[in-house]
Amino acid sequence: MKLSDKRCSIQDAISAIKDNDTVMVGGFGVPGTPIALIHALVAHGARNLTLIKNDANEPGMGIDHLLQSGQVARLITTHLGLNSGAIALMNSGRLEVEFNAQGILAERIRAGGAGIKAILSDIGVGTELADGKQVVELQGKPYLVEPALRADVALIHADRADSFGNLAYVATARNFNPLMAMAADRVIAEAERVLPLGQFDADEVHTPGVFVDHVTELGELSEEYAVVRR
Amino acid sequence: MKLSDKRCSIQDAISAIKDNDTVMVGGFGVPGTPIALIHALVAHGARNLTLIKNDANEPGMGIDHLLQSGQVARLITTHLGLNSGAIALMNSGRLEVEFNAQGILAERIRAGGAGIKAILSDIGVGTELADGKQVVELQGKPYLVEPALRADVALIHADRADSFGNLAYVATARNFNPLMAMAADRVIAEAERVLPLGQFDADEVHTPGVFVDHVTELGELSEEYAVVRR
Amino acid sequence: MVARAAREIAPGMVVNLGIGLPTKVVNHLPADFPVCLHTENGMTGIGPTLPPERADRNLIDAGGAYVSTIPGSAFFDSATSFAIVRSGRLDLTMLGAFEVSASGDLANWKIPGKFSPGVGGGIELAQKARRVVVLTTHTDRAGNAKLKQNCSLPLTARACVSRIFTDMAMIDVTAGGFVLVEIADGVSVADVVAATDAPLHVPDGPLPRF
Amino acid sequence: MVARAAREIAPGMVVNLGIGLPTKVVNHLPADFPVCLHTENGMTGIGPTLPPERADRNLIDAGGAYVSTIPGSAFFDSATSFAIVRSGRLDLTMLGAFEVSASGDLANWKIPGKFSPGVGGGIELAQKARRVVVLTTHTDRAGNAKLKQNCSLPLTARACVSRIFTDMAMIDVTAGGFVLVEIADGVSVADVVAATDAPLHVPDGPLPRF
Repeated sequence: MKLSDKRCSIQDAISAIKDNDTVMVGGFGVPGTPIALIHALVAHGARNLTLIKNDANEPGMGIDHLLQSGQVARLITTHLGLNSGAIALMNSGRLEVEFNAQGILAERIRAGGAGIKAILSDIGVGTELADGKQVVELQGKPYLVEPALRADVALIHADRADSFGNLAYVATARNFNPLMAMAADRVIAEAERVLPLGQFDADEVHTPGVFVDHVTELGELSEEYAVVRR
Repeated sequence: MKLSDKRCSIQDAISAIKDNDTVMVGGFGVPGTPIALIHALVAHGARNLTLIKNDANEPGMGIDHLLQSGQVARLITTHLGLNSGAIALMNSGRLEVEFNAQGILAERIRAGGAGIKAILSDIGVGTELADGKQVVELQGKPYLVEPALRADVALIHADRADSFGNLAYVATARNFNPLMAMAADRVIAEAERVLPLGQFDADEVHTPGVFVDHVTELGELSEEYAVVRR
Repeated sequence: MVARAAREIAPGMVVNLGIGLPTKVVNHLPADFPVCLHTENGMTGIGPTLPPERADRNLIDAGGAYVSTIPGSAFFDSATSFAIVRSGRLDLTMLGAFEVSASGDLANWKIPGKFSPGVGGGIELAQKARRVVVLTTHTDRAGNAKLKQNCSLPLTARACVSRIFTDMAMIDVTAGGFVLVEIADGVSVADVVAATDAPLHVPDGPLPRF
Repeated sequence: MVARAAREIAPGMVVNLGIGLPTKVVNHLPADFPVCLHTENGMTGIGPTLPPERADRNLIDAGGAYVSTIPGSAFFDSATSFAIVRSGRLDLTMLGAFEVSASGDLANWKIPGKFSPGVGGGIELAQKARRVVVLTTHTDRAGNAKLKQNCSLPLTARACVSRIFTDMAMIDVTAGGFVLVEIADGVSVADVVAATDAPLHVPDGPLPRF
């Protein structure tokens, strides 16, 4: 038995994205944001996308490129506080935004990746975040139905990968990446290093390669990755 | 800032377990089963326990000691196939057994550790495993409410720990351990090695120490750990 | 039949092989065949089975056999292991059976009053693998048919089985019920029909042998 | 007030410090104080903040500041990060506030028509930390009271706040409403009462100063 080779070019990986797709994008702030994949998606031009991402990055960075290019119709997120441009798009009605509590967004994505239909949670009960949500009573108390989220495509940034798609992340660049890497029909990972098969300790894999469809190796990182030229 | 030291003796760690407690026990077969903690619990003598464990180990091994000592009133599990003694206890009415689908048991424990009330799943719909379970309709289809599981105490086997309780597991000895290590009010980990603080790569921690209350270092492992004397 | 069943596995598939006959399928794959084997207790990329004296005490499959890694193996917890199964990343599972119905219902975990050790991971494999095939003897030890119009035993999952490999035949489960597709050497169509407790559609013309 | 708030942190606690004033609390702890700081973006054991030229580009806190590790730090994903919060492993959080009600309701994420960038991790911290304390100015920039009988802004969580530190006073939220516990140097009880838009219980006798 041997494991298949999922390496491909960034353009080939991105080419399957279609208009109207739902796209998950890893990252919390800059760390873990798949900046090269985002630029390739801007170049590719697919429109009317629904993005799922923790935050909207900052103006001129990360998914802001997709927001400013007008490719995004809807954003499922937790917080836009660092991107005044995203807030302006939302306030002008050009971007539909759905806010989730951050840990609930994480759990909804995880549920999608785990093949669970929904979770029941009391987070937000009694606040406006509960508005419009289905309620289930358990032992006499109300819980909100938080449906699983899945995407057509997930864009993932990893520190290292192997050719089968096993992934590992570093530091706080992990964040939503391992959750999203389980929750999409097509998972595309950019990695700072792609190692030969067998160079990964099986205990240190954060995302098993079975979840990953395409692996692309990054060359030199741009300054948008917060690389400081010293 | 520094992190607290949670090292203690196996007896001190076990001493807080009380009659009628619910106790989660890691392991799938022998790998990951906290055999030294189980023996300490037999010696401690707490009775009328509810155990949560994937399987009942084999006769004369692992939690079979607790079953045979009569300390267990109830077992929440997935499969007893390798322990004829456990099946005999169940069939004679001396042991109440609740069977779960294996991945659903894992998710119920994880939900307990994640502070989620329940998950909604279609696993087992239309079979007798659905009997008696609350059903919620979503988009016209029935889903079973699978309530979170938590325990008073979790007994965990790790390969290595540090003094703060960060844990890592090896190979298939991981199984239910990281899930249970999040899902109990008191988490006790036995580790084959306890490393000085700072010897653990922060990216390679499988269970963050914030979930762990007590860490105890194992001496030489007994043959019950499947140690082959060569 | 095991050799024939091995041809179900296409290059690049992620596959879970159940305990018993299915486990033996791997022996009929070429050494460098591109396949990723999954086991419920938390591993992808299972390598060859090892004798106890060469085994790693922490490395078993869900059936308790000592196994090994291959380049690219990964370990994970039990929740992640079933996330693979339930979220559609498991291309194929091969399972044993007590009974299979003409609509693809599977019963393989409980014989009331006789055998009820628990369901383990079987429900999720049967219900959520993208393709479920069964490997089983055509009849039980008492000679009773295992392929029936309806299952009499408690179900593992409904309408899940696509194909059945037995010592007598390869049979597909279709919207119209059981269809005989291939037949074992030395067995007649009449033998298979007689050993099957449900209508069996037999195509015209000669059937492939295995 | 920040120095006084730092005394809320008992040895061995797991603590999340919100953006703004709460972040500064850490500067008032002794260097070897046993505390585990948690940040929502996936870390326990936060070490000192670093200037950009010494920073690791992959290591920030939830507020975007470059931070560092200490011996025993651990990284994890966002689901695990909030599992810590929701499952009761977070002993204390310190949060900012727009408004706090006399029953401990907290509003700190949205001013309709003016400020609505999203709730982030605030709801879960407010609702699930074992103890929630607020650090805030006593009044807003326009001089309006932030401590009110009822919140007028959309809530973050109900009945969650135990204690409030302001530039004027330390106030507890009790079943009977706000109770003045300590008072800042140079401030009179009458000042605090006047700046609080809800009944304020003032104990007999002299109050501790901070």
